[in-house]
Amino acid sequence: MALTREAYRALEDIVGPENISEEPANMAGYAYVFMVQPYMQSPAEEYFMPAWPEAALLPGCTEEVQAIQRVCNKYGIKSHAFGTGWFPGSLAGSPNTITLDMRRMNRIVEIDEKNMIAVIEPYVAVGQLHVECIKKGLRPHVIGPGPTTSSLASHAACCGMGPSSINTSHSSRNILGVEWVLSTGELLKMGSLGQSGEWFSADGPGPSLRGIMRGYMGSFGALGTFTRIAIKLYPWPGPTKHESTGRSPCYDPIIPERMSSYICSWKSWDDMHEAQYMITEAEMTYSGDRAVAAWHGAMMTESNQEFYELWQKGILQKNAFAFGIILGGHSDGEIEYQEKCLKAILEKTGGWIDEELEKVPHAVGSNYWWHLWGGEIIKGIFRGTGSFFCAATGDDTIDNACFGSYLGDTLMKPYIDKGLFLQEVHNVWGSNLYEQATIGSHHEPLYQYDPFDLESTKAAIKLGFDSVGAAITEGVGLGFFENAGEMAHTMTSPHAHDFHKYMKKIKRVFDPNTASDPMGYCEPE
Amino acid sequence: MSNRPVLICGETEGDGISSSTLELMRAGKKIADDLGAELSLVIIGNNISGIADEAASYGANKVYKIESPLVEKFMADLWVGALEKLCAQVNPKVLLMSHTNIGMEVAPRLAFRLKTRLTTDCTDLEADKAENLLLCTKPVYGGNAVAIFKYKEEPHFATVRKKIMAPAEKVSNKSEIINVAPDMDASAVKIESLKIVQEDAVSLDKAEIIISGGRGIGGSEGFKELEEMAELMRKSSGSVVEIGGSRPAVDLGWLPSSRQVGLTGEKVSPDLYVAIGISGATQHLVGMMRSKKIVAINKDKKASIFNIANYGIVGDYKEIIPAFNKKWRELS
Amino acid sequence: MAQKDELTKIIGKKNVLDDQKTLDAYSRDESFVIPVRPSCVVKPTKNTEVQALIKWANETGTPLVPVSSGAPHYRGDTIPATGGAVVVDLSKMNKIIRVDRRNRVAMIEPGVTFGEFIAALDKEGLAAHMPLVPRSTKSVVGSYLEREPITMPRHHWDPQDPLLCMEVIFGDGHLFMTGSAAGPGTLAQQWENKRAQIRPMGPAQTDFQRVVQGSQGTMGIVTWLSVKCRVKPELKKSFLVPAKKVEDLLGLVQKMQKVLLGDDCLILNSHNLACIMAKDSSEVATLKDALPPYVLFISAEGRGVSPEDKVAYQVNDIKIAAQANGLIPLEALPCGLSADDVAAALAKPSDEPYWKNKAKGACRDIFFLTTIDRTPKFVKAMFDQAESKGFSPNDIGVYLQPTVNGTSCHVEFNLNCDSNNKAEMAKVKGLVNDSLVFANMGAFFSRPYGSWSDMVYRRDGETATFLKKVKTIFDPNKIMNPGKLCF
Amino acid sequence: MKIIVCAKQVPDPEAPYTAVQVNSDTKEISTKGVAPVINPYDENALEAALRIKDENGAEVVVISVGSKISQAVLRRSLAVGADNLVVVDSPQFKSLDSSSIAYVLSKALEKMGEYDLILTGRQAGDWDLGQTGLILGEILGIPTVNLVRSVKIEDGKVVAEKILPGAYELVKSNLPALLTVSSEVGELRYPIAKRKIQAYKQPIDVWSAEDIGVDSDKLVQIDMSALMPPPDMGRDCQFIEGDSPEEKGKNLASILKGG
Amino acid sequence: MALIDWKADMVRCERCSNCKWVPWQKGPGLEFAQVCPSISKHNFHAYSGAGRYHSSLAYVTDKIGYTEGWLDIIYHCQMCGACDITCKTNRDMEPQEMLLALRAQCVEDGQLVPALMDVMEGLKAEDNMMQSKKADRGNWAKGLKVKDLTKEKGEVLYFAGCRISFDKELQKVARTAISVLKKAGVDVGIFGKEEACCGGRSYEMGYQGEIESFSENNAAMFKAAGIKKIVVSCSDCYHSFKVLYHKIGRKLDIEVLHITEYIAQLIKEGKLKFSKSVPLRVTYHDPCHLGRLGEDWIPWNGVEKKVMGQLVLHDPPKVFRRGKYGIYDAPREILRSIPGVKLTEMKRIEEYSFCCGAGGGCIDSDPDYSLWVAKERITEAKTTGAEAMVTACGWCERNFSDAVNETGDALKIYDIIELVEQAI
Repeated sequence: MALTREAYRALEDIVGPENISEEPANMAGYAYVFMVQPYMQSPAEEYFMPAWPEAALLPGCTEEVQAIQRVCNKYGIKSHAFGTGWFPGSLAGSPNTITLDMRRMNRIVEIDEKNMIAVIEPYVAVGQLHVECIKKGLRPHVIGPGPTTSSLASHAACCGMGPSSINTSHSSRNILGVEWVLSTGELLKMGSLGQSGEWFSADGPGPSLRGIMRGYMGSFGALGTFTRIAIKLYPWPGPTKHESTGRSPCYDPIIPERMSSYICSWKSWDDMHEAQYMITEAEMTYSGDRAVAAWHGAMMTESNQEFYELWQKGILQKNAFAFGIILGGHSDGEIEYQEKCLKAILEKTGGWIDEELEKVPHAVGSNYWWHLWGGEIIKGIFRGTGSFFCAATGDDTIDNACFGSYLGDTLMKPYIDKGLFLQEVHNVWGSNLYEQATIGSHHEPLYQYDPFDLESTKAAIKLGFDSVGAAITEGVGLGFFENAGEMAHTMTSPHAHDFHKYMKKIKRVFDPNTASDPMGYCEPE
Repeated sequence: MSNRPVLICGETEGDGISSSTLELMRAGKKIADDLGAELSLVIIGNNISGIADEAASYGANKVYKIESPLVEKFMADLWVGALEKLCAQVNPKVLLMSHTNIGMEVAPRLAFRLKTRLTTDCTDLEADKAENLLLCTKPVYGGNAVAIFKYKEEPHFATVRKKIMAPAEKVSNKSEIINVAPDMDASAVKIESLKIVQEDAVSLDKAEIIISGGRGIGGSEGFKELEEMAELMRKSSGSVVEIGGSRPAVDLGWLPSSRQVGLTGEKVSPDLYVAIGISGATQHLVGMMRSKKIVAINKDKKASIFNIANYGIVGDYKEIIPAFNKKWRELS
Repeated sequence: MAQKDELTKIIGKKNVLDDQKTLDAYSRDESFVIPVRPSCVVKPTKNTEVQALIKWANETGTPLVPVSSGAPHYRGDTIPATGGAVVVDLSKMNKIIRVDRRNRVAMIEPGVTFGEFIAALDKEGLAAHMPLVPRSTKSVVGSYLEREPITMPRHHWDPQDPLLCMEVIFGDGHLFMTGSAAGPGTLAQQWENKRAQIRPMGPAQTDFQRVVQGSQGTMGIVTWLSVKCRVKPELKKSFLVPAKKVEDLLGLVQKMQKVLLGDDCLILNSHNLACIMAKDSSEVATLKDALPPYVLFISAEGRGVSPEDKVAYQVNDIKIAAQANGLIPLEALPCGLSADDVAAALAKPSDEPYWKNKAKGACRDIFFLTTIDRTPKFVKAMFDQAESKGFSPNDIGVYLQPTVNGTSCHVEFNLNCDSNNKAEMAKVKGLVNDSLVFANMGAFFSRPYGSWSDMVYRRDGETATFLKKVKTIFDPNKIMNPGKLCF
Repeated sequence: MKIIVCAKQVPDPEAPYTAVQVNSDTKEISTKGVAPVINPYDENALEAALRIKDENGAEVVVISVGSKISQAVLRRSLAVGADNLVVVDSPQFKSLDSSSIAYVLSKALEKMGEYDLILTGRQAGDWDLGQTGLILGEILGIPTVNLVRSVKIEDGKVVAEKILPGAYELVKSNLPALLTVSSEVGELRYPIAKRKIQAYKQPIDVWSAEDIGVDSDKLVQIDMSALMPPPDMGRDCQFIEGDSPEEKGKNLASILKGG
Repeated sequence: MALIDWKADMVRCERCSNCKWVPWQKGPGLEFAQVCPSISKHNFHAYSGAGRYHSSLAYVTDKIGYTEGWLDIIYHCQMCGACDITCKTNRDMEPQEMLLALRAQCVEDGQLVPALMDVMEGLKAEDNMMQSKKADRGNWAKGLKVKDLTKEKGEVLYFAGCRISFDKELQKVARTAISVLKKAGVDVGIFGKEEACCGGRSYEMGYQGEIESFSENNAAMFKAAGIKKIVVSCSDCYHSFKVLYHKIGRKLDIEVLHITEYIAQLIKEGKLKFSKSVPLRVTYHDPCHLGRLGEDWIPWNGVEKKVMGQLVLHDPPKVFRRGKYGIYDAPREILRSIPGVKLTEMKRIEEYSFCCGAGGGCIDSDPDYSLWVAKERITEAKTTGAEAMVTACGWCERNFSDAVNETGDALKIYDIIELVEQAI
């Protein structure tokens, strides 16, 4: 169902003819995203989102977004805004929806060095923000998918764990100020912003609307559009510029003074997790994150072929239970403390730093980039087979992550044995030890499948579905994919105090005309 | 033996049967034998008894003769009508014509009327004995590919390229000659023939040496240079030397169309073919690639004519040909 | 009385009180809110009773006012705003359900006080994240639900810290668990699977606990919280950094937050520090005179595999940072007050009398959020205000607490007063109610008690509108503490 | 005077031979990286029509039948002077055989109404069958002349030079009539720049199979039992060397004379 | 390979968007961080490498057909290779090849752009991309005493290319090149009016068939003249001779040198010495075809295979061209060796350089867009504080000069050879 001409003209008047399109070839770009089949539980040969947007708009400012939203309410259209569109939930998925590509809103409004706050618009990429922040000795939280993703999107509306979560938490916890165009077109400036135009806090007055805005996962455009947010920044121990040597495809970082990059290994999940307890208690790393052998190997090599050759040497398998660590001290004393702790912890837990692995070209460097801002991840998780999905993710204690890791291995194994995924058991990513693991540890048993191979994709779809069931029956907890979208909620909500019923109420109350795409969130009550 | 014959629609040439018809008769005989069918021939014209008699010596079972003063000259409308009626009468299994101007005009119209499918300009015919069908081989895409068509519709109908097959030879058994009532109506003629103008009675296919010019010659003036060369060669070798040309040379009016070599002109295979200023579009190559020796002279090194030439000279023919002629004279 | 009978059925006779004395006690507090007597006070002992109570309240349209801490109350949030309300006093729900050393988390009921909590944690080798010297009757759950700041900004990642998960019975009567506690599985099953209810986010795409926190009991009643604890340090080095002006200290504070140095980090003026450290009012006066006008208290704790090294490098770095700002961290002030003594005082609830009441018997607070760099202008404004209203600057305590890793700062002025001095109380009331002055300067009254709620919701009508919508979701019949905030 | 020119889109017959790829498995021919063109013989027909237009004034309408017809290619006909373009495009029209194309054309002509003269190329550069025009003439039942090299309108009649071997026949016919045009007519004129721009903007008629009431049961595709690349006639060309063109010419004479 | 043969890549593109950005390891901040001219201007996702993958997937799976908008997306691309390189820092995919196949498919399907049809008509008739007369091609060399290699033999050919031959303002580049080479004692010759297009631009416009005949012609002409070394000033020609001819199976057995490579070599050998100072702050623009697209073609003919379950490998192993070996150092070495010249780099350089805007036919099909891109680059150049931007390709120089003329910027645009001559 195409937009009525009247509605189209109304939208066109807002953004100008060059910033609106309903060209099918253009819409294809807004209907495609990786892992769509397992995420949407759609057929293996269906590469696109079930519903294509009716039009795409490129708003240039908050007022335009508000005006668009009012048009949506008037004409019974849904909108769905996204930042960089990396995740399936970020794309429009319901019929009669227009997509708002926030690309033209790409300003860093402010980096407040003294108060460690950055105010950003939707299309500021994490990598850009990182570069601008380190000029001031600070860094933003970075989610796993890395530098190309929108910082605003992951903080405000998507999901948000990353390699440095140990010190930069979960994206939902870094929000200080929010400018929110609600589905109705009304503008909500949360917290201190609404009171005095300052960006330092979004909680209150009274109850915090941050709780409605998002939870563990964001609302994926279902509650309106976030046009500007303020986020917390964190310490950066390095220099004011990222430097690297070499030419594509692998750029080796010049690892700054008082920073170091290690891949530490243990002989089992249990030993590794024991070490994680010690690492977090000692508060001694700049970043720390589980290093899945297969994709860490991919990150340090220039091609699949090179990776395969490395794999055949057996070095990676020898380090199957590995945890990548970046140390970073603001002083000599701090880095010495960190190095000493690491050594002691390895000793106590029977861990090691594999010399042979460190000698692999780019090994230390790729680990550094990955931890710095999620760089190299594309090599790691996509180059091998083209896509990935997750089995039974969870977020609670490190011990629970360990429990989940065993479960993940078990769930994936039959498929891996049949050659349907990339061969590697123990590919549980995560151990994003948020806030030194005080608010949990994320784990994602991820499996790499080939979306071009129908059998592989079918397996991915099946395991994706079964994983939600396993999360419930095995009690590993509700993690990532179990937590977003109507379909997952229908399965999980009855086992979690019917949270879905409240979400449906929220959707109805905040978006009375369903003028925002409910696909990634839930249908209204 | 099936009573549905392989029917050949013959053409006359002067007072005799045309050479292309004889070629068809050889091909048709083989098809007829393979399909277990009779071979029949039809001749249309005025005062053609002699020709029919002659035609009866080439191995056909029957020769149909349609005689009428209305077809003194070739009249497409009348031919189509007459053949339609004959086919209704003899119900041929296979119908063959030469890919001549007559065949080109009559066959498609006849095919339409007979509600069958036609393959034109075939270079080979073969019977598919298993399925009792006709396999028609035909160059397509200007000669860039060769296709084999096999249609179920009857009569299996093809026009066949000249000079591809050897002519039939005389046999001792005479064909039965059957007179067919012409049943022609002058009013069926919708096209009034005002006159026929003879232009240039050349038979490129009989030439031993062809000096051909293309767009690169630059104008009709240029062909004089070529004519001088041809004359020299004629004198010194005693061979039949003719001037030919590519389609552009003809289309631009530098040469009469009878001298066109190529897909829509003559297909030739002389002992020596000298292509001057011809880039070598496939449509031209199709007409001369079977020549025994090919010499190409072209300014443009990228011209594809060089790909099929034995000798090539990159350069301006205006400088090359006089020098060639001079040297040739010296050597003669 | 029908109401009492019904309540008795739900809660049991001994936990339903409606004697005048009790009702009077619950009708007023130390704030300036208008006293309203509840119709009844109930003291449930378990969550099922709370749930039944809320269902009953929905059926009967009875307002419920939850209370966790013991008296004295200071904010007016536990005083009914309408007549006929039932106060739900949760002090009898005072179990410490679980202390998990390994995962640094504890699960407690609302009636647990800081004193009880600290003791229980200490046994397991943990320590609580402390607000500034709470009164002994203060409920831990109450403090955390009110978003009272803690003294260690480095561990304060989010305004909701150290609150993690909760069990809440929403105003609609639905029992709910937030964060990773939500499920699947009962708590026992979760513990079995090594879960400890430490992930605050969710479930799914909503952070329900954020809506409950700061709601002053208007969304539902919390029946337990899981809370972040820290490992009890094996050693701790504390310092007092004296300064004449607040401004002088801010460079060091910001530097420490920016590079994650130290644990405790707060600024007190001489008055407040004296109140905390002195035994009684007379000692307050002498101590105060001996103290520098402002003191920054900082500490570095050692824990983990190499506690000594951790403390050592931090002390060194703090000293360098202090020096760069022209400051000297002292183990003891010239007057003899040692940093360790202060550390000890901050690690426990207040001795009696409550330090805020120590100087003059009573105290009223003005507090709000801003950023560290903006604090001096507010301090100046407070004293200017006091001067203009004729309130003695000598009676003003100043407490500056960086929060959320230093991205914001809690500014608190403690107006020490004598409740019997009507003229003085009128001035205090005037100062508290005139907080618009601060709001106009950018102060963010994120916890709008009493008269402040009108001020903030008038300033930001959109937020009020949407909070009201939220309220309809969780408390459709508006039985939870009606009349508070914008409800 | 309304002249209909039937024009087919074909792969460029003048594509470099190396760009022509014959896929025997799929029985498809592609000209890799070469744009399709209007069948050159149909361009000749268009040129003939335009000359009549120059001489006598006429409305020239170009009609094309096919599947996925490129407007960019066909609009060239407008750029050189045709008045209107009708594109009859349907997936069903993919590789139709001659009689089917003639049938579709006849249906389109029905929709178009009156006409005086139909010109088609003698054959199309893809299949080189040379049937469509003649069959269309049969369907329409109008006078048909094959292989003409000149067309004129005289006193409301068409007079054409029909090509015969070594001769031509001057023929005359009443209108409406159909003539198939041979390349001897001459190449299609070049468009002038101004018209080109207009041509890309001019509205054209695009009709579907339904629009003209085609009975899809009557459509027959070209089918082959085999498709092969042509036999390799490549010869190893010996380039005659020489420091000047004259020398090269002499050397050639020596070689030919010698052997 | 045909478009459909790239379907696996289309499906496996996960939308990471690296194709839009300068490699992150190079630390692009807020400014000049985007590497793709097309998405920079048009903003809709489909105008990026990934977007073209997705729209192509829709096309090959019959979800979309040819529309004006789809063609707009396809033809508003400089084919500059930026997305190819940035994609390939992470992936084993071939965006550039897919884009080429897409264009070729369009051309075969007659989905053409009028302006490019005109250019092609010109190319077919006059053997050049400039819609000019073949007869005028040698005019730039009038009055120069230089060997005509169509008449005599020689080892070093200077190949001017269409742009430099016909663009009157750029003819100086060729004349200067000849003069510099002669000063260095190089016995250089030219083809003059007999020179024909290299065929490379038409290849990138989608008319991949044309290069067949041009490559055949050029190879034969090179051979006939006995050439051992071709020197070009035009980066497009460089890319054609070195890369494309090899790719289409007509690898030249002749050394192909860009003039910058040759000059750098002559400097090293001491055959070229700079005696004059050229006091100028410059920045250097890497032409796409000399830089990232200029590395050797690596032939591969094989199939995809899977190991370790689903790991995508190739049999035989495929070596991807990732822009590592383009010509980046030679021009910089030259600039550094010219006394007085001070080189400051822009943010987007070498394999992640930003296109000048002229490529892929855009200069003909949408000159405004082409200029917009050039202006973006000029803005970037100005931030370095340079007085002049030096480049090494006629197409870049043309587009930059036009942009500077339009904006009135004081920034000077030079071909590197001009500075070389000033310094001798």
